[in-house]
Amino acid sequence: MTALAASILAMGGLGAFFAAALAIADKKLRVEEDPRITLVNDALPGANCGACGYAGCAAFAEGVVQGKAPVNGCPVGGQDCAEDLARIMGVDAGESVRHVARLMCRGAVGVARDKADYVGPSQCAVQDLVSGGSKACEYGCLGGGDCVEVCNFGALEMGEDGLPHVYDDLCTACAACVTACPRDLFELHPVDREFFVFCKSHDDPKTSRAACDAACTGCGICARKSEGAIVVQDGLAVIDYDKLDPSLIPLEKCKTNAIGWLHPEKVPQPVEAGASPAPDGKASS
Amino acid sequence: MELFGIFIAAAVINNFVLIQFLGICPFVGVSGKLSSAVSMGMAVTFVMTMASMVTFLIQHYILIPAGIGFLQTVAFILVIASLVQFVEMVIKKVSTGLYRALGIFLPLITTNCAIMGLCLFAVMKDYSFIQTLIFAIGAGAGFTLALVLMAGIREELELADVPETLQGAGITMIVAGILALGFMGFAGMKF
Amino acid sequence: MALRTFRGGVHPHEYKELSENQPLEVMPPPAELYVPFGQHLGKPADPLVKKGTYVRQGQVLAESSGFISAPVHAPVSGTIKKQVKGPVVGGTTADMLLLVPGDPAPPKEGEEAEPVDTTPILLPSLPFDSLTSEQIIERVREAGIVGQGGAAFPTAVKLSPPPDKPIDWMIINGAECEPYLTRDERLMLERTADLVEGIRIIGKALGEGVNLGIGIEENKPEAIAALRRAIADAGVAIEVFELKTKYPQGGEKMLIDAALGRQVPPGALPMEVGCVIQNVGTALAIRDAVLAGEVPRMATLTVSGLGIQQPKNLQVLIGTPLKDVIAFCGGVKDTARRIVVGGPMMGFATYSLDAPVVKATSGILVLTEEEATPAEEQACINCGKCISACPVNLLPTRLVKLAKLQRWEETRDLGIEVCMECGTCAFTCPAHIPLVQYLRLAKKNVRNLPRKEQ
Amino acid sequence: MAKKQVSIGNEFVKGLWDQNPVLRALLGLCPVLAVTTSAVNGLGMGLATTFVLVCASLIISLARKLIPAQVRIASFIVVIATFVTIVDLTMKAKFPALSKSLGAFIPLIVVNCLILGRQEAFASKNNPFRSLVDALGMGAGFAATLTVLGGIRELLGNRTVFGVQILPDVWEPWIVMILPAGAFLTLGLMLGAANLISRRRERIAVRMARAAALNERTV
Amino acid sequence: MATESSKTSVLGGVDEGHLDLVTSPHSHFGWSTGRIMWTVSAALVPCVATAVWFFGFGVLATIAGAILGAAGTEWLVGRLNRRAETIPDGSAILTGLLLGLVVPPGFSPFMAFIGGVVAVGIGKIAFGGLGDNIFNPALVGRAFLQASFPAQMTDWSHATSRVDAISQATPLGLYKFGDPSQFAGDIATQKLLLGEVGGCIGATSSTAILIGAAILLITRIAHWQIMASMILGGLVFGGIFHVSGIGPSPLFHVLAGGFLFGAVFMATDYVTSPNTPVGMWIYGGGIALLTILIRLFGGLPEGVMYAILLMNATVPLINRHTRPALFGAK
Repeated sequence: MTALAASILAMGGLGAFFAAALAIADKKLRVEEDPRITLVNDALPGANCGACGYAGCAAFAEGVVQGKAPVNGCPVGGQDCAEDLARIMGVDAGESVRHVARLMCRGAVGVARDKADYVGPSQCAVQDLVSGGSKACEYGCLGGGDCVEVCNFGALEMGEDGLPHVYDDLCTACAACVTACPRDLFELHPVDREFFVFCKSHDDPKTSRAACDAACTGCGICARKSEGAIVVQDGLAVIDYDKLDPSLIPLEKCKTNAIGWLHPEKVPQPVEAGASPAPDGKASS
Repeated sequence: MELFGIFIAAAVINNFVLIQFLGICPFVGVSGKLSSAVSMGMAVTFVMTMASMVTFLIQHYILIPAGIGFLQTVAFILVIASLVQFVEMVIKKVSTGLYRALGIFLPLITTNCAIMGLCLFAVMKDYSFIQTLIFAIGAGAGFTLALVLMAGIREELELADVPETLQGAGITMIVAGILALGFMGFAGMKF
Repeated sequence: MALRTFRGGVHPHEYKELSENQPLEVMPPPAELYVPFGQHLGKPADPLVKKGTYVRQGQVLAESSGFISAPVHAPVSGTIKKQVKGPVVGGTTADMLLLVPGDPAPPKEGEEAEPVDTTPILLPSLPFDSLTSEQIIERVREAGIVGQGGAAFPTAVKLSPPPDKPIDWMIINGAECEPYLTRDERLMLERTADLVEGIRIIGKALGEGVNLGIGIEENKPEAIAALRRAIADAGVAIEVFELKTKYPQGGEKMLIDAALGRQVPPGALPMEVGCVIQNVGTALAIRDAVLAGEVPRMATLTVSGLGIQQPKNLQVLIGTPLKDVIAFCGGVKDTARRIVVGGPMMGFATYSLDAPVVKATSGILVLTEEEATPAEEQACINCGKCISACPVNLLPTRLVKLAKLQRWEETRDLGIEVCMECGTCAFTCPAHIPLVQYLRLAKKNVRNLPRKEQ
Repeated sequence: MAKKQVSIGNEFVKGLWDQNPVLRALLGLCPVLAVTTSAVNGLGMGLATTFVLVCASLIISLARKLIPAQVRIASFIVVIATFVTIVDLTMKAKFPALSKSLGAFIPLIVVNCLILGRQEAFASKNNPFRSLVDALGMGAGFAATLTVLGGIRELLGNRTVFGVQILPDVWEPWIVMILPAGAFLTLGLMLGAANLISRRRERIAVRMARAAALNERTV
Repeated sequence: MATESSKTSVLGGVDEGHLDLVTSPHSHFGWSTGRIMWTVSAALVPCVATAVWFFGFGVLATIAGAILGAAGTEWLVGRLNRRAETIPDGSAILTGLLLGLVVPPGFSPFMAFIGGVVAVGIGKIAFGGLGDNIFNPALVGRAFLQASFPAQMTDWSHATSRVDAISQATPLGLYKFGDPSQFAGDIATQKLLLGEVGGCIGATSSTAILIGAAILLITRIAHWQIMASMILGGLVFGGIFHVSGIGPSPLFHVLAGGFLFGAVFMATDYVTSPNTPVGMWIYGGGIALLTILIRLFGGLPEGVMYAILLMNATVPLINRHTRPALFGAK
């Protein structure tokens, strides 16, 4: 019985002492901080294991709020925790139209010509430093795969044609590829947008034609009938999507196929069938 | 000389991390950056010293006289947890710089078995107060040494082409294994 | 006495014997000249002439567009056919004028034949004895003289140090440390007296009390002897520094270190330690502009390499396409595989032979497999050869590893900005890592980084 | 948190692989390394930890609405420490040999971040039944990993598994396997292997998603 | 067209549009990784030769086992990962050779094979392959063997020896556990120089090692600072203890056991040593100090391997703190 009494006394005493000390300390020593840190911290497992690479959960929470740590950085909390944090941080707050990355170049192997035999590391950013690499066109895709390398979602794959291909379903529009491309060939577009100018070349017609079969030569045929939706700026056709009616564009006149449909095989039939036959016929006559 | 022996034994020969497997979680977690490793090492050493003293007092002046040795685990962990939290609050209030350098590592220390292990070992080995103190400092130094070595190596390995599957904890374990092989050279060292 | 030199560096195979004994030769004008607007470091010059204009030799084609810029003159009389975008060395393409040498086009029928002056334009020559500093600097600016060392920095800027940076030494860079190149050596041998005059003019431009010197590597004993003689003949005080043959001895900072034992701090210009460095070719161009009133219209260059039929030292009109120069030297051998403009250590491989010779072109090298085999990149074994060779004490291997991971801030913290891309590191690398390429990538990205918060 | 109700079965299974406390979450590594010199030790430690985890989870999920947020960590620790003491005393009495070979690592269960982590992340937010299943799953994953690790080390280092000789006498035991270095190296390689498997799964998932995307395009 | 014809004549057989586009420099020193590795292997030939002379052809089986384990692992992993062939660069074979030379004569070839597998598998490939490893792979392999098979790794009795004395314990072992007086004076030094002593396969003859050292220094492969600092460190630290009455003469420290072999072939490994001049001195001195501390105060007679492994671990820190100042920086 004495042991029991002693235990109760000792533990109770210790507990009471520390509880009191901490309660007082909490009152006296409180420091204000970003409320989101507390929110994030509460959403974390609190194991303080350090597996995230931060010094415990509070430090990780601070990292998340400051944008230094990824929301899915807690291996203990797993997916649920990551989603909670994302909600707190409002990372995926926007409920807008889904965007995906699109490559604005069709200069595949055999379509675009080479100007020299480049020898060296294949990454685009590195290749670009040596007189622009092997490709004759100084605007086109170098095919080194920097974009594929930076894509964390497996949404990009280097095709056999030497151009990266986008898997729409896997693309999260994180824009990593947009930043990675030394030639700014990636653009983010709504996933259902199908009509693009697949070229960024500002070269004069002779130069661009010599460099690539799929170059926009800036001839302006597409622009003439488009009622202002397409304008040629500095030797390159540019689309104003607000005014665009693809049915007006005489695509068959584009000799290089630089402008056109992303998926020619599944061009929205109703549009062509319903709206275009008559004007199209007139335009081409 | 005896105290020096305790220090060397705790720091190197029976290194807490590499030989005794104490404090592995922070060892894996915080060894990614050298700057964090140094701070963490210092924080652990500091808390170890504090905790060893407090638990020594509790063991010898409360638990043993009261004949309730079986409450050791509960009492120690309670003391350590409260102590750490208290120290954290104090540091946070006193100096932001110090808190940045040390304080943020403190929550991680509560569940660091190196602290708890140290207190238990000190009791098991029946060290005197001074011996306990030296033991704690030595263990802290050993922990810091292992952590700093590992952090240096891991920062270097960031530049290396470590196989994807071994990145992070995997290669950390392997490095620790090789370090443990190296520390075996100190086995049986006597001065 | 031990020869003067700097720490680090390498000694590549020289190959100077290929062209060393070929006297300078003037190449006749080609059928077409392509004159770029940007032949210097800084903003390209602004074009002044239109398509179809007849221009006289020495006429300004494009005017200087700012403080760090230089005008471009017509290297020869002829007609401007058009402005084109054409290949250039070391980049992709640039704007340039297509100039067809020859007499003006005959007037169209019914038009009155206007008398056209076809004589070359010369600036008034300035008498040596009454030269003032301002006069010289103005003339150098007007003539569009740029440094011949490779970077093509406008010389007038270099001759106008801010008043708070007193200059006490002007050293001519006659090291010519790049393998193959022998044009400076030929210039020193063939125009020795002119060079001494040029040095004295630069001295005048920099004002009283400036010590004059010239640094030459020991592998050019004839040039050293000739200069010593010419200096004695002229009776002026010009010190000849004999330097150890080592690359990159001709780097400005290395030269100052070797000759004077002064080290230019990272990120600073030579004027920080009271020095100005000028190239041999630049000194001669200054002399010609001041005393003869001629603007630079020729580039002096070495055509060499095991892949060229006849190695030569040439004076070539600026704007001459590379292919005409190569044709003048008998064309290339079948073993040729790489054509480099500049020296082998810092020169650029060109992808097109239509690219023109510009003011600062120092050489055209036709290399064979034997001289420049592209080897496959292997893993870095941390041998440290790049570190001990780096003349500016960088850690190239570490910088490249960081660059591959795009950790630009760290490359900046390790001092990447002082890298001068001399190529010493890649030359010594047993793993054949294209270090320079990655260092360039890092430098480019570091420049784009936001300024460090202080 | 309650938006997605995971099935009870998954709540158990996740601890075995997807959220395996050792291989995926890297929790509680100290005992994992320290006591796995044999399969028996691994199993013993695993079971002891599971016991504490299960009991603590049950108590805490029952009391989760009573514990004020500020003192929750301290309360968790006290609850855990109580069960650890029970285990410690029980093992000392019933399995003295095992208890001796596990040494200080039995009382050190109290600072195993796996246990505290589950209380914070799960038991304090879920009902007792769910918490119980979760704890059982996590405990089972922990115990299984320890047993496998112990088994490997025992096999190579001592030719035996659970004390039964497997490898022939010709096999020179690798003493390093039962030394600290062997523990680190084996765990390192095990982590690598676990990563390899999950990477492969991820890669297959990406490949399947790509194939699906292609199909959709051609349809 | 005129330009067309001029092009063909100018370029001869070379195709415009297919010139090499490559970054500067367009000149190279000519050495390759493979050449370095094979030269180091060649520098080990005297050691192998003296080993065969003293211990018989049996040592070749042990060495072959180690090489097979090391190179086999390298080959197999490269194959599984579909990586480029790395055997020709000679590094894996060199690792195997080094490992084979630092086990006792008569050591089981199968165990040497295991050591080779561990050396390359855990010591090198786990870190990312050549150039990325933190620890000297051969020593990782040896440390693994030492910890796994302590009895066999300290069993010096298997050598079918030409000279009786050397099939006994090593000089260091004798010094620590046997009769220290046996190794005093000039005769001992002479024996150590020639290699008439017990010890690891490749480490008995100091002369053979010094020939290898000369090769490495003449070809400028090894950093002389590391060799110099380690040997100098051995003499200085050994001397300090010797003068204060602890341990044998400093010359004995340097010549006995694996000290020289470690200094010449193990510590100078590019990958695992510092690459700044100051760092090299710290590194070599550190190895010497740790070796002597372990020899004098530790439970083992020899400590070179542990010392090098431990100093390997400090290399990242050493490199970081001994970075040379930039040109012109104060």
